[in-house]
Amino acid sequence: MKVLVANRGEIAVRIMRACREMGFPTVAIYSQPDRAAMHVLYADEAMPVGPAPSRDSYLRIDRIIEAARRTGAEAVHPGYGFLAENAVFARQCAEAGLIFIGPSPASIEAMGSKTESRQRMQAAGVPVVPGLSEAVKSVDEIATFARQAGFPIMIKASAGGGGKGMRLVEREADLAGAYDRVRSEALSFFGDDAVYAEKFILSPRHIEVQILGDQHGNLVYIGERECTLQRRNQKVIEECPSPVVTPELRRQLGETAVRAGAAVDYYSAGTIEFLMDPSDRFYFLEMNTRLQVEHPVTEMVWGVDLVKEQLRIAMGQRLSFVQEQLAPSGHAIECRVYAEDPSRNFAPSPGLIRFMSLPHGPGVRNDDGVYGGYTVPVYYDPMLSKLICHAATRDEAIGRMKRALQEYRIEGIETSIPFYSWIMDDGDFQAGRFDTGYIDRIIPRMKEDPPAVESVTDAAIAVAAILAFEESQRIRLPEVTDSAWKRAGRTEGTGRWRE
Amino acid sequence: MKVLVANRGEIAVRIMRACREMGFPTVAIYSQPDRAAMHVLYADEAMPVGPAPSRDSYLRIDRIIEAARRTGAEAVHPGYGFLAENAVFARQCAEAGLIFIGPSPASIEAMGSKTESRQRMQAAGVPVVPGLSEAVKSVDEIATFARQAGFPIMIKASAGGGGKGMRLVEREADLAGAYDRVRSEALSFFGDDAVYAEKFILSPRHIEVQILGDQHGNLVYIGERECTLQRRNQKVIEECPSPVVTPELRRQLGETAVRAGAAVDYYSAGTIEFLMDPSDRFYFLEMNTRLQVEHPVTEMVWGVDLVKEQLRIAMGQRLSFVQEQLAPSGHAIECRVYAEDPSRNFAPSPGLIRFMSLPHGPGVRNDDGVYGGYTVPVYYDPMLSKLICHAATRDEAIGRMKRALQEYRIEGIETSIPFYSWIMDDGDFQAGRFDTGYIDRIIPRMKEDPPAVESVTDAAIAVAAILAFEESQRIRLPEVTDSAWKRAGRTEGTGRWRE
Amino acid sequence: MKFVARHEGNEVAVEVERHGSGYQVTIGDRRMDIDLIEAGHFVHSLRFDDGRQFALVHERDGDRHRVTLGGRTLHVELFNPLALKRGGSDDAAGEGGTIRAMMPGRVVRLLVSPGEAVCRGAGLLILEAMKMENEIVAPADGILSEFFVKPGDTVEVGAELAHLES
Amino acid sequence: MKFVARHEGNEVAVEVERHGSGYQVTIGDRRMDIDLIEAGHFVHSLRFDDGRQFALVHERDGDRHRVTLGGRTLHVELFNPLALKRGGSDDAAGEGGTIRAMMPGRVVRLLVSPGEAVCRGAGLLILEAMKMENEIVAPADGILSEFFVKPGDTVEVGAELAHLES
Repeated sequence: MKVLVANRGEIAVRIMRACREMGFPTVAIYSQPDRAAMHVLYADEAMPVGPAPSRDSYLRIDRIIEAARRTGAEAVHPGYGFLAENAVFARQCAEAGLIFIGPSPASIEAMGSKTESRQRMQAAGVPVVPGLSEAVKSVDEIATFARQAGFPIMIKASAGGGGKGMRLVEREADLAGAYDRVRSEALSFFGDDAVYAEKFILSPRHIEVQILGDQHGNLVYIGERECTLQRRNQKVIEECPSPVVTPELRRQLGETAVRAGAAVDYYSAGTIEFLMDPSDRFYFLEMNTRLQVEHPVTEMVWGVDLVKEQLRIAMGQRLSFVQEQLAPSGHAIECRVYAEDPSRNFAPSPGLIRFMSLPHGPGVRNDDGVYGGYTVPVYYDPMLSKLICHAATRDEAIGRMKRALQEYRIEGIETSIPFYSWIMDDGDFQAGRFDTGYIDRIIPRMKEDPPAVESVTDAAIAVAAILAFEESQRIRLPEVTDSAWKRAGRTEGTGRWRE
Repeated sequence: MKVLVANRGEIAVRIMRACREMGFPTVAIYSQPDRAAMHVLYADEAMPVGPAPSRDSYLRIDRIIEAARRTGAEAVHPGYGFLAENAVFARQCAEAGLIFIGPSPASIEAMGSKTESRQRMQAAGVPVVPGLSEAVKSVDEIATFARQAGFPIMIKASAGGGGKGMRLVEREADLAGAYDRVRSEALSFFGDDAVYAEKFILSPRHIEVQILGDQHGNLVYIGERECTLQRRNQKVIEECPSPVVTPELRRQLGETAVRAGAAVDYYSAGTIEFLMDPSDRFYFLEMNTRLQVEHPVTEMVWGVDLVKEQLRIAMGQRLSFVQEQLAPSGHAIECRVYAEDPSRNFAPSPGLIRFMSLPHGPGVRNDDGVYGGYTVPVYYDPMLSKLICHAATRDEAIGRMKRALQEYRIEGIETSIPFYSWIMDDGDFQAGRFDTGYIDRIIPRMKEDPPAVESVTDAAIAVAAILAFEESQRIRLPEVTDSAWKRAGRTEGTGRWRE
Repeated sequence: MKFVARHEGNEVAVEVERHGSGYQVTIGDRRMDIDLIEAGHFVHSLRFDDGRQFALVHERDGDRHRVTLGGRTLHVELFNPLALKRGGSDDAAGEGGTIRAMMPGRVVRLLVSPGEAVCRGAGLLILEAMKMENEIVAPADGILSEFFVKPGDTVEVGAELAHLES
Repeated sequence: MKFVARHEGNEVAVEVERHGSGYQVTIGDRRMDIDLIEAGHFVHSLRFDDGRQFALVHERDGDRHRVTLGGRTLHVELFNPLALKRGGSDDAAGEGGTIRAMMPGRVVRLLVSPGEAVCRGAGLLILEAMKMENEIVAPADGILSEFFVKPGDTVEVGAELAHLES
């Protein structure tokens, strides 16, 4: 089965690795600046689909289907992002006679709509964040709800999104004022003053459950992932299992997730995201009807290759195991390596990777998407590669991750690696004490990192002095011309990054 | 605990990785040509111990102990090879106040002597290859033994070794002649005409069992390894578990191995090697009182970090698990990457590694010992690095290994990688049908490898023509000056390699 | 050979001499024997006589050295103490003049009009890179006399964006 | 530009022209459009117009090209068909002359005496490298007139070992 991978970067390479192990030829697609990207070098065939902007290339359904036709591809894997949760794409693949490696278009659609998915989850007995499902006509309706569900609550604009048009209310006295303000914000931002209310989950953790189903009605859960560590809604570190989930809670989460999947006749790999409060009450947040970025932590702990399972399921095969045969072993942590500079407020850092050397040895997995000599383009997501470490216990996995981060070398651009080294050393992280606010709270502390010890400073000064001395003697050492450092030095303090 | 690693190459790096994960500083030792070796770059401290020849550096006990003293190291890990099974070294470390990370000197000595270990194993009820334990006075003694044990038998010089002074006898008629010839060979080679006889195991497999014990009398087995694939007594590919060992046989092998270890009061990691005949009868061959090269396949399947366990045991800690808690998961295969040229009868291929890129992704472990830009020295063992792949089943592990070997790039020197790719494609290997003669039998077949498909040939001709054309236009592409290919081309057919 | 090294605001005298196959380096009043070799295409191994070893990557841009070792990146500036002029000359980042792009990106929008007076830190334009928006701010007080780009333009590293008269 | 390519004993005519941002290459009677780019320090990516893609490493030594792709190594020789002399000139490996070390190693022992007549393939000396012994053999019949090394010597690549008069 020849497989076209409708994606780029590390996930495209990850999928092609699975295909190659199964003996399936692979087809890459690429935008103009991606001609030398790693996923193109990895593929057996490669087809251009347009210029740099995603909307003109990786999101062009017509060109992707044409690329499949020209290369004789029989199946399409969408990866994550881009068209992975686009029901139109899934449907058009099917119409073009291509196997779509993912769930049915109907499952994608059902879970793609916030209101529909919430209703179907409630009908299936899946707990959702308590709230009003429709816009209110007066503040009294909100007051009634708040008394029943308990404060704090969140008043939200029905048409809202992106963090705008919402307000936290901690006590009844503030209710009326907040209601008026959200309504007027909603009107001015979205031209619609409809508002509703939801219970606000304090200090939540973000826990998600991996499910996997075949086209014959079999559906299993494969444990949970701890995805609480996020920066601006972007996950940075994930773990499996969660340090706070007991076997009994895992069973509850898992069975709830399977119920959620069954409610939309789900097959292929999917993820049910839950918010969990400090009392271990959990609420359905959304379902991702695709492979997750953080799927490797599940694979390493549960011994299941999720991408290969997706391929087998898409070919119509039955799951080769049942729930009772699955058991976790050890602990895995993933760090997403971003081309971002932690010392400059995580500013993007694209450019030439002059030198790259990945960590190796026991329990280290690199899902890599770039290479030494590659120029990271400015047009796409800043995630370069993923580093995943597995060991017998969480403590050992943290020790292994620290060791691996220390081995990791990327020169020429800045990355988030120093940020992760700092977190691995943090007592709260080591103790598993964190919620979704953790990353924002630690960033200011991180800047007070202790100065380098004397021998490190001595070594740096000495190498600089020796090489400067040798150059003065021999005039032969090269000048670095376009280093990230040069750029960083030149522009220090002249930009502020935001998403 | 500061740990000096009395070794070089991949195993020194492997041990330092474990130390770093446990927070222990590391000290490397190095011979003159190894100043830029990977194990030196990995260490926190590094001490020179002499010139290139091992006997003047890595085998100099006095200098190693002095290096430990100067750096304040508290423990010494010997790795494998060099001084790993040298009881004198273990004893001198102890006398210098250093923790020796390995078994007691007495255990090393007991298992180091062929005759003593054979006697102690027999006493402990461990099966050994049937044979005469002393030199015979006449051919009649051998005839009596042969009638009892059954033909074929092997007549061996008592003083023999290295494959010399031994002869296979398949029937009684050949006995007298063979006896005379071995005696005269023994006299001329070793100056001693004493001979004895052993049963010859036909089509044997080489199966070894990992054991691990603490200093408090606890001893467990951690499954077997299949080490049948050898070339000139050098293992090339190892697996865990063995494709022919059933759970019941695993238990028998394991319990026998624990009995063998207990007979010499063994602690730390050790390996009991068995020969196994096609009827699954197994015989003690020898014990390796140290970490094995192939320990990673056990680690990946059984979830135990053997090097960390060695460190904990050496510090006096008890094993943190009992036999019943250990269970295998999936299948692992290791390929040893040697600097040898399979197309030139495995001639050594030292020299500059111009470019190196290791395989990554799910289930791939690199225990690496070299890097791009490193010059592989001529003085030491040709093993560069190890590639280990783990997957849910043996078939999947083979598919993964094929994929990883295809990703593996080492340019500048030749390696055994193409040889392993060939084996992974071989039907007999895939079916698990092999014995210790397998590698010698396949080498001639390997040379009849099918020619490259047209598109591969086209690509090679096209890139050569395009780059030659571009060079003629611009005069700017570099000439490769000292490539392995140039050397190979220059010397084709002028050397024969042997060990 | 003598230098003055600056690291994190501290200055220290440094002297380097060849010494056998290695070097003798004096930093302040501490003298150390050092062995430095190339290890592959990008890495050096530096070893002090007492055994301490660092595998490091060194990049140089004039007087400024960037050294990565042990998971950290250090910036060191080295000056010749005999040279009359030293340091400072590159540190003109707080002045006006031509404002350049620090990385490739796409101009999303301009935030001021040509001829407008701006304060140091005021946003001048938005550049988008890697799905994030970057607000380019005025490095000093002044008058934004001209933009060299318009919304939708794609710019490379070092491209001229605007001119600020201070 | 025209070449003759030799691969595994077969010769074929090859022609290369620039074509847009890529090349048009004719191998024998098959014409193909090819796109070739550098991908990092050592790798090229070659792509045929129909999509087939190969990430390959190319090394060149005069007319000889070594190409690694898809886990295989191919050797291609390219000649200019207009040049008078072609091929063969490097293939003098079957002649006498100075015998050189193909790799660094240590001379273990000499197997013949200077002045002795030897046949092609006869062992001349043993060189040890990486714990293995290599018997250096006579490339042709002749008289081993002189050794330039003695047992225990360490030699580098290309070092002169002996002289064979054929």
